[in-house]
Amino acid sequence: MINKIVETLHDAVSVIEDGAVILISGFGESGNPTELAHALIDHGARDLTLVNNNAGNGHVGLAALLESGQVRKMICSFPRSSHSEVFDTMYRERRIELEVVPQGTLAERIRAAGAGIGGFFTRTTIGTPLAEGKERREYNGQEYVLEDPLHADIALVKADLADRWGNLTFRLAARNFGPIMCTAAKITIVQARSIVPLGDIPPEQVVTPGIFVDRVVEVPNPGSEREMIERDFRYTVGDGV
Amino acid sequence: MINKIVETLHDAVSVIEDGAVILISGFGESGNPTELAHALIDHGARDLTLVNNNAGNGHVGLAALLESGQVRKMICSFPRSSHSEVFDTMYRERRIELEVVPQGTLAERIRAAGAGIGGFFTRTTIGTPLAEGKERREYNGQEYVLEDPLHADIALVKADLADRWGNLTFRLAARNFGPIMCTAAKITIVQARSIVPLGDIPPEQVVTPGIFVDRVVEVPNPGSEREMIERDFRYTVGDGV
Amino acid sequence: MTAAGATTGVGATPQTDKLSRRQVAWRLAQDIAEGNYVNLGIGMPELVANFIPDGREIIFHSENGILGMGPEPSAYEVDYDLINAGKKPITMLPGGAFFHHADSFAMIRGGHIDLCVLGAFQISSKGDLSNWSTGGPDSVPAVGGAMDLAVGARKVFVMTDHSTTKGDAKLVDECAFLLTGPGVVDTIYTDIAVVDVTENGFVVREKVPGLSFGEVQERTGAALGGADTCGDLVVPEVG
Amino acid sequence: MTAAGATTGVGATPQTDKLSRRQVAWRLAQDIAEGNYVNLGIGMPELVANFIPDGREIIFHSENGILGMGPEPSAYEVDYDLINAGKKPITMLPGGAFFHHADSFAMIRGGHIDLCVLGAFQISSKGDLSNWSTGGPDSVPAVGGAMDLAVGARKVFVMTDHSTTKGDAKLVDECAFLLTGPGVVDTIYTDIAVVDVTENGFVVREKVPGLSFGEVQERTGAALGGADTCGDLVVPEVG
Repeated sequence: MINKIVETLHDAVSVIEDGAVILISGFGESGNPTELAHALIDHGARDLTLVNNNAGNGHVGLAALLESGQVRKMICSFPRSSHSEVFDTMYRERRIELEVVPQGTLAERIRAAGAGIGGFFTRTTIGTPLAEGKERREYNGQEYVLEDPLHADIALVKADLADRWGNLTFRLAARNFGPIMCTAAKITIVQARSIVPLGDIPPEQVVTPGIFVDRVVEVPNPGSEREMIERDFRYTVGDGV
Repeated sequence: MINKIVETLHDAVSVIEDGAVILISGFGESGNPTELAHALIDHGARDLTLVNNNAGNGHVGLAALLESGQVRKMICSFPRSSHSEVFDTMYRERRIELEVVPQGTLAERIRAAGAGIGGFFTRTTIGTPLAEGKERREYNGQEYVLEDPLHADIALVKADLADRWGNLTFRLAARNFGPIMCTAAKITIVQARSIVPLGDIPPEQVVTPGIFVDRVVEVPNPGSEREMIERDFRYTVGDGV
Repeated sequence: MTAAGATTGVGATPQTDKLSRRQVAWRLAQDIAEGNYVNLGIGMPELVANFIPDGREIIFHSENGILGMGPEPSAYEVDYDLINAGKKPITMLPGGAFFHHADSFAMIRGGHIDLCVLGAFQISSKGDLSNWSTGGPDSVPAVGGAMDLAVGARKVFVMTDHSTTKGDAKLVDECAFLLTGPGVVDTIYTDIAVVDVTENGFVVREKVPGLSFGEVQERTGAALGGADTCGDLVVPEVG
Repeated sequence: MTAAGATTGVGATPQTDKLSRRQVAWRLAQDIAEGNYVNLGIGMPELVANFIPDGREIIFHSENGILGMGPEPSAYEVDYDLINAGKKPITMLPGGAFFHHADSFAMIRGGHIDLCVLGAFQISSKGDLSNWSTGGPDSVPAVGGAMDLAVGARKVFVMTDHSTTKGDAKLVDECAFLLTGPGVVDTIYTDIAVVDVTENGFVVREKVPGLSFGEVQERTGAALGGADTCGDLVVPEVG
């Protein structure tokens, strides 16, 4: 019997190795796999490259992971926010590398990796410093740059419902990067609010088919990043397990 | 008030001009906008290029459109089928041009057009005659060919539910090419089984957001292609209106 | 071009020589057509949603996978799984839809968004836009979706103060800051003028009645056309 | 390599010198691992779904946007909005999903399909596959999803008669027909043998006991390895 459900957050992240490139779902405070990020702190894998739209908020989840010193490089579109003090400080102190990618190019590079595309041409960044050094080509009188797929070792994704085949749904705008990140990693690890029996998600309403998912762990009451920031949450190693 | 609903099939296809490149949804006998195709016969636009996975079955819909003499060229992945006699005959008599595109490349070229991608690299066709003349590039020791987006003037698509903003759902495997074709045409024309009030389709269950749709016409009881073939259906001009 | 204009411009008739941000938003909103799919940039552009004329149906897009955003939620309705690109809680209108980020930027890059409204550090008379980085040594670069929107949206409106808080012109011949996109801006809505970017450079469509054309030119870092044709930029008090 | 072998091979022990198509399907099905995502090509490969060992859970993919296909429908259940890539009515298992064609081929091209089973006109000892066009002047070229599957699936199994109805070998040194994909085939399941494509060319893993290794070689258009190691291809009677 196919069963992608794992019992604990600790088990879920146990396959992550030092040096891994890790896609982390979420946008702002929605859709972040906070509990998986905390479990990864306990797990302790180092020299990581993280990919997220942002660069973490407060001292929660992704930001806590940065603060733990396990991360070598951040790939994102918008590292600056009202709560991005952890990244800001590390960046200014040159304790972390940064690759800034336009949001749409980031999404498309992830999608291309998942879809087996070798590279694609986009107009985004033409005329800007972010196009420097990139191959160009003209289509219909407009310039495009060539972008590479962004493959990853691991995806950490937060979903709403999941079943034992790994089929997923997402809640409201928490969908954001989740579905494409599931496709682009060698191993996709999902925290779902609720694991439901096979067949409970109607086949026309599956957002991410289980073929893109390897491990699912149930986290029934995921923390609200907003509330955690408000009470100045700090992660203590071992709390996540 | 935004209202993409048009009252008749005749109105729906009235914008189609001679020489148009037209995406037609469907795979085999599922998801074909048969009634829109028939309305296009009445409408009479000529010198058309049609894009579909197949090349029509029996004398129904797409096949009837071919038979009407309005089509100059067919772009498809699999023109041969047990009921493709209309296309077969026209092709052998050199009365129609054919461009054969692998199914996945066809889908991705349509998706690229809708997504504003200038071109993309794929491994599909490497080592085959279909790669001849195409630019190649190596990624990680494997060869890829460059494929162009496939833009269209018109998409004719069959959906299940639709609302006045043009949001769509699709029934079972009749989804196939519909969602991507909606994105890749200047004007997307949809026949839906049922037009529902705005808000009836839950936002998490919308498959094609209305931004990709221009016109919707309700066709409550679309013909079954299978049954029409069995009773040797022939289209008579004027029946579709 | 001098600091004086911007800082001393509030005179006896404050409503006619300088608009509030909300008034700029009101003015811009009048130019959004029925049925348009519109992306409002983070910050000042978000105000535009408040001033769509009654009865005009506009569908708002957010980069994080939303079409059909409605008004701000009541405190009771706030749900942090339902936020916009500015990370603020929103509501959904009937007819809205959620989708993933690749589909969201397919809408943008594929030319399906009719209009986006962006803020700006500078805009050149060729329509070049700088709005993502001042390039300062201590600044954390952050581009977000602005570059995709700048090249992808069918029309780009910029909403900005005409001058910086230091009084420097934001409409210039050449952008000094890093570009977001070249030749992308269609129209600029500022606190003193509506300026179209044309093949011949900036053309003032409307200016506030309290300033002469020369005074508007003085606060602008590039030649302005439209001296003989521009109308009055008159906006009601908006709350 | 001669016609004689294929046409006269049905002798006194028909179960051991030539398998039925259903038996070939049975044999191939034994080699599909639990949990695999599998695409079965149109025609003969579709038979494989009938012979998955009890208790082994396999998820079948169809190019037209389906995961989780179940058994054939009863006459009562037939719905022509629910067909497979071969255009035949199917059913769905609990846990199935529908998606559009670009997502379906993202699964294929992106390496997410563990295995596809394809038919073949010819297979070369380098693993080249020809299965889409004989290149004849009167043939309508039709490729479908075979080229995408050939390069995209992690493993490619071919299911075919060992020889054509005319008795020509289908396993050859060089494909005479147009290629579907170069070097893509992993294993070939025929009515007389299971043949792996290795760096050293064809290696027979199993052959029917009713034929000698030499007889299998005789019906093959390329050198076969495995003479000393190959096992017996024994398959039960399957209905």
